[in-house]
Amino acid sequence: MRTINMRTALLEALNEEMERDETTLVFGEDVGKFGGINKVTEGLYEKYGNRVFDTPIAEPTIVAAAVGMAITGNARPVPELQFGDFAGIAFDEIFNKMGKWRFMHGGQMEMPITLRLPVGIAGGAGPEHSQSPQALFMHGPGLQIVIPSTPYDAKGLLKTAIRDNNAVLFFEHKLLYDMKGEVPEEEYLIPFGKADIKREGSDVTVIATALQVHTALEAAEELAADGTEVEVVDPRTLAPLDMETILSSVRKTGRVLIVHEESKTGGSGAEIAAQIQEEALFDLAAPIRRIGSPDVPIAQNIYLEQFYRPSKEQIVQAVNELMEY
Amino acid sequence: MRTINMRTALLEALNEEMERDETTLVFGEDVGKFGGINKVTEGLYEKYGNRVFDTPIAEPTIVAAAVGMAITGNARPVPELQFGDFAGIAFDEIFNKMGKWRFMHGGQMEMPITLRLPVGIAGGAGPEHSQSPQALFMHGPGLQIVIPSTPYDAKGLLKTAIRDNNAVLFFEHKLLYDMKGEVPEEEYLIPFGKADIKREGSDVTVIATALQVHTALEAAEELAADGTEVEVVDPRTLAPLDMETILSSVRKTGRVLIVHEESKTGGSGAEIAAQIQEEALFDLAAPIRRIGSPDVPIAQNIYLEQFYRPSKEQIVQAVNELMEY
Amino acid sequence: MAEIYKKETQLKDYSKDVLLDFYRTMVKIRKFDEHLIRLMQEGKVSGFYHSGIGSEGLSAGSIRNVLRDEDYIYYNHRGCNQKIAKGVPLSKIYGDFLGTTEGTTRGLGAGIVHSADPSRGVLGQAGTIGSQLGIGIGTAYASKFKGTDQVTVIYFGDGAASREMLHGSLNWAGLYNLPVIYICENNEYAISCHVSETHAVKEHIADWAYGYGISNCVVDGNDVLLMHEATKEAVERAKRGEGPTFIEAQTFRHRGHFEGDPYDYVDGELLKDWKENKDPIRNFVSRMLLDKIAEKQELKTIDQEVEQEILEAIEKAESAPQPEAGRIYEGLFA
Amino acid sequence: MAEIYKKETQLKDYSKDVLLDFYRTMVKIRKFDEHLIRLMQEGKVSGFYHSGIGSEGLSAGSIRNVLRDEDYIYYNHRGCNQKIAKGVPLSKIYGDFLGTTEGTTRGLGAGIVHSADPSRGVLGQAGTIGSQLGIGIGTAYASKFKGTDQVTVIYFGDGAASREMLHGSLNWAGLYNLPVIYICENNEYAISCHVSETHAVKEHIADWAYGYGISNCVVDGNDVLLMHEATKEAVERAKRGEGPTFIEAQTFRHRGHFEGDPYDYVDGELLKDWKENKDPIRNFVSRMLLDKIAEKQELKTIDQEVEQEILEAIEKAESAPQPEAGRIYEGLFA
Ligand SMILES: Cc1ncc(C[n+]2csc(CCOP(=O)(O)OP(=O)(O)O)c2C)c(N)n1
Ligand SMILES: Cc1ncc(C[n+]2csc(CCOP(=O)(O)OP(=O)(O)O)c2C)c(N)n1
Ligand SMILES: [Mg+2]
Ligand SMILES: [Mg+2]
Repeated sequence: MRTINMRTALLEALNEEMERDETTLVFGEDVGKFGGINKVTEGLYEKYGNRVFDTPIAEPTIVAAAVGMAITGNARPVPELQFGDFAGIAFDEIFNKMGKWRFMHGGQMEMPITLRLPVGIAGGAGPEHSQSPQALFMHGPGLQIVIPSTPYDAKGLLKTAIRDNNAVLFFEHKLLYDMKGEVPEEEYLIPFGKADIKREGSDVTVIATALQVHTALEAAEELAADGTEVEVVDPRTLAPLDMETILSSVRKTGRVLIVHEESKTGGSGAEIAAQIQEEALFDLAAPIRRIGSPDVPIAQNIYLEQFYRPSKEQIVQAVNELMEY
Repeated sequence: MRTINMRTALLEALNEEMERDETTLVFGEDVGKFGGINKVTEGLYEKYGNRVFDTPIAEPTIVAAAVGMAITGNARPVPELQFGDFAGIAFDEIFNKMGKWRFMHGGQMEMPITLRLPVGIAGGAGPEHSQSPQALFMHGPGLQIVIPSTPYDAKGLLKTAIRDNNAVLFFEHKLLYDMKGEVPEEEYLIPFGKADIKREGSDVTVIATALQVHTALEAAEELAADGTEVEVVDPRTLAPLDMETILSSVRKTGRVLIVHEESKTGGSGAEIAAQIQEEALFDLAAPIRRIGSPDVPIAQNIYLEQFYRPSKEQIVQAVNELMEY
Repeated sequence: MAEIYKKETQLKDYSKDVLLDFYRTMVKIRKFDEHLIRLMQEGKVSGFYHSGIGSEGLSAGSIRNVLRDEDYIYYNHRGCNQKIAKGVPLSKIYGDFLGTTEGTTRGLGAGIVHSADPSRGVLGQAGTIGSQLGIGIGTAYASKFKGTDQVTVIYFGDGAASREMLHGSLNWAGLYNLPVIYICENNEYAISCHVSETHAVKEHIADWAYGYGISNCVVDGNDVLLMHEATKEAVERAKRGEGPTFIEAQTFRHRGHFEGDPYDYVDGELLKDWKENKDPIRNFVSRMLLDKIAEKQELKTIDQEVEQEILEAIEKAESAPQPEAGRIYEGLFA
Repeated sequence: MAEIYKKETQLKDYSKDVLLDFYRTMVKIRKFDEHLIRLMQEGKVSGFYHSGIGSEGLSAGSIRNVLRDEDYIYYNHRGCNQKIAKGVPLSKIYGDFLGTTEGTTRGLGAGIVHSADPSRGVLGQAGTIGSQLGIGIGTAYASKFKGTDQVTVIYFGDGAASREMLHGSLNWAGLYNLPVIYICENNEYAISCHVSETHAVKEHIADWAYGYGISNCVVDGNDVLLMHEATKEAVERAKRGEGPTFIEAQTFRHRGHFEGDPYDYVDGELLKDWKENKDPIRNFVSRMLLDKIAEKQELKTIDQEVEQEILEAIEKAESAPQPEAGRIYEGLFA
């Protein structure tokens, strides 16, 4: 199968869905002729003209406008926030409007918005251009949260997101844009709420998202050499969350490590751990462990960055500790 | 001891601290001559003049201005957001500026802000005037989160908050304003990070915040009549979180129920449960249970509201279920 | 900067039907409000209510006989004035307040905000005042993109105008030349604060629109015909593809911000003047009588018809059931 | 609306010291920038850098010889121009880029933003451009409250001006009559977008300030003396208690938005014109030589001194250690 990077995979999804539905609109800061600062929208403006447009630097307005477009039923907005950190600026529009407008008006409108948010620590971008805010939105009813780890998942999930008539937050880890993976030529969609087992194993379940899936896989390789078989589960969507797949893995292994790049306290691992223990307490041979970045703002110093992003070493160590129970 | 309601207790704290430090400034929408829509700032304008002022309806600006005042070292701002729900509008200013400014500038400034946020379901106020957003901020480094349940706690904690040189989010449940409790005449302070055991018991630990402390106490009364002794732990501050007190209660009872008004998924109960199982898994006789409001926006219909706010019946039932293990 | 919208209106330039429609609408708005307050006093409606009494002319004038079903409005949180003028069935609005399944939210309940009627271009409203400033321009953008001649009218108070979003909104509207009309319902107060205590303006709120190159004016919002003319010009401008207009409509609240507000921050004499001399309905009646458009009796008949319509609407809304508890689990996703 | 700030400046009205100080500052800014880019190219500095080359006159003119240590600035994210003009030690700024303990953040690292030097009124900066619009007015409010004559100068780009916060900020500034000066560094582009593609203005960005009753003007930001005069008037106005001023300063980027930006969205001829004919340093040198304020040699000596100063600063910054890993656990709370 051909191999492409995640940027190309996302761009293909955007292209195919813009082709498919003429009401699909792409907009945001520099997404037009510049092709987006991450080049994910490159070439769309040339192809689709006014369906792709640059906006002023005004994140609440971008999201609010998307809401106002979507509820007319005449547009399918796919806005981008230049950095996922800026979700904080447009927080009310995302959390309370995108997520709740339909419900609070009695279900009379649809909310076909896919908001793209590049996230993650990616080389000295500092405390306000490196965050992973996805967990916050698990607390927000009405929002679907997608966080792919491979080009294959990214393409299939983005296509599903754009076609969905409900609000989707689509988080893209910036360090994954250049990462390659197999993606078929033929069209495919990936449903929400289906975790993917990225590696099978019987000893420990490692639940990881985005870039951390790869770190977990690396750790798993190393651990396998020592005889510990790690199962790496990638939820792919945090809402809906595929607890079924997670729980069946947990029931098999009895040992759980959750790894994510967002800071540990209040991260997605908290909710996942709380649910696992609620459903499968007596299957646990050891406490559920979580690795997240430290609960301090992200330093700009690239040397210090390594102490934020969960590392292979941390995972290996945590798994080994779990194996001691 | 004299008995006053929480509104009066808060107002006393504001008065005493404004008296004590002349750089303390109170501002927000209608907090001046109107005394605040909840009347918590009543009389301050008459007493302190320009140290109490009404602002335009512009929540991000209110919080941003507080930050800009605080970091000069010349002011101790105590702004109010008229409804805690509006924390979403000022989210970036709270989460990324109030919380991180000091750290990300190398610790060169202080952030003596106490942001007051009235929260909670309180009689048909609908989906955007009833929320309890406090859990979101547990994921935000640099923010202290206070959530009192009694007039006594409210006063002592607010005084501590105002004197503190770091950012504090002070959540006040609107239904508690009229609730009375004993408050001494003499000055006292309550430190952050000290949970309060509101009722001792040996069978089940119920961890509850704000209004839910009272619901839990009512449930405990009922359960006691049936012979089940519930220990009600009120963390009082979610950040810092007094895990020591929580864990020692859990180790005693082995059964835990967490009750909060914020919606269940991603609520403070997730983090608390995750930490408890991490530290005390083998002390648990039963899975940690959580009761939060349902994961849907809050209906305006007052009849439906009851299905959101955790009830005594739910608590009694959950405790009884826990006792079956 | 912002100019005062001036135009000599003559009743004879309007058909009697149109004039009576304005009258009927204003009466409907007022009576709706009075009955709602009664229902609150009877303990049947909970929550906040922000009475729209005193500003009926603004909504009737800017909606009736100028906006079509397919035109969009984002209503303000004061009264249900714009929704009523736009034709949302009264029983449905009452149903939202009463929390019965007759409401537009099918029992979920709504106060002033969160009622919607997409078939009449009413796409709902936020609980955070002023959020419509952002959402509304998206709606206008969608119309422009689709190539229709629909206009979007965004209502908001003087207080809401101070929200940061106004800037993002005006900038988009001006930049993309959107078919949007801003109607700032300036009743001088945001809860307890007079506009002069919270707004830095050259002279008028409408001045804020000027720097964006957006057409703007200040109009007496209690003069239903003047309001109508100003809006009509704006609607025509939008339909000609000439973009947005910002109208600051001056009015005043007859009642406090919410029911129960002591309303003592407003001078009694001043309030009396607004009630007695600037009441939009009363003044319009005087004019109609003076110009002999209608007899007192004819107007009284309308009053009675409206009263009847409202009582029936309440009856319909009240007799519908409360929803099942499970209602809250419906409709989160499409 | 906004007027173009015009004034005949004469070099002879300034002391030679002052003129050379402007010159030295501009050179320092440019050389700082060039060396930083070199360090990036050498792989010693990571992250983004937004070169401030081409806009030195704006910062030197608006800060040197008019602002005191106790006056506050919120710098913009383009270059380190304002920080340098305000006197933040170069070694400390380099230290932040290099992530060594010499930095103002003691090793935590900072890029353009997050350097701070409270002793010189530099209270830091946000990573979200334009956030200073809100924070800055709080600072100005505190000065006014305390009764000092400190002024706060807020720098921000044309792009940042489109953030919603501008409205909240101008409204507070005008309402509370704050001692604040807005300096909008209008280099016509926000990353790839020309201001005309993203801004709805009557004529100028400064027009946005007009509706608030805030003094405003448009000034050639590449004319260091003109910039100085415009700012001085604003500072005096603020000190007299007459409130805020909005200055739109026109300039242009010599380089792309970030290092590596192809910068192909700007016409080559146009860019050449800015570089060759509107360079703030070059033009100031010509004027000084023409008016015989200084000899070429004298200026060259300054260049060399600055070069030396910068090399020493880099040396100092580079030779300081990287922090310990534990550094990230320090300073979250006071
Ligand atoms: C963002 C936001 N801030 C504050 C409030 C609380 N609030 C509701 S109405 C109101 C006053 C609004 O004044 P104005 O816009 O002038 O409308 P009016 O009530 O006078 O019609 C306030 C502060 C809110 N609902 N939303
Ligand atoms: C709130 C926010 N939105 C977007 C960005 C990303 N960003 C950084 S600089 C920039 C362009 C800024 O343009 P302008 O304000 O004109 O300043 P210039 O770079 O031209 O000096 C953008 C969009 C950001 N940092 N913060
Ligand atoms: Mg008003
Ligand atoms: Mg620019």
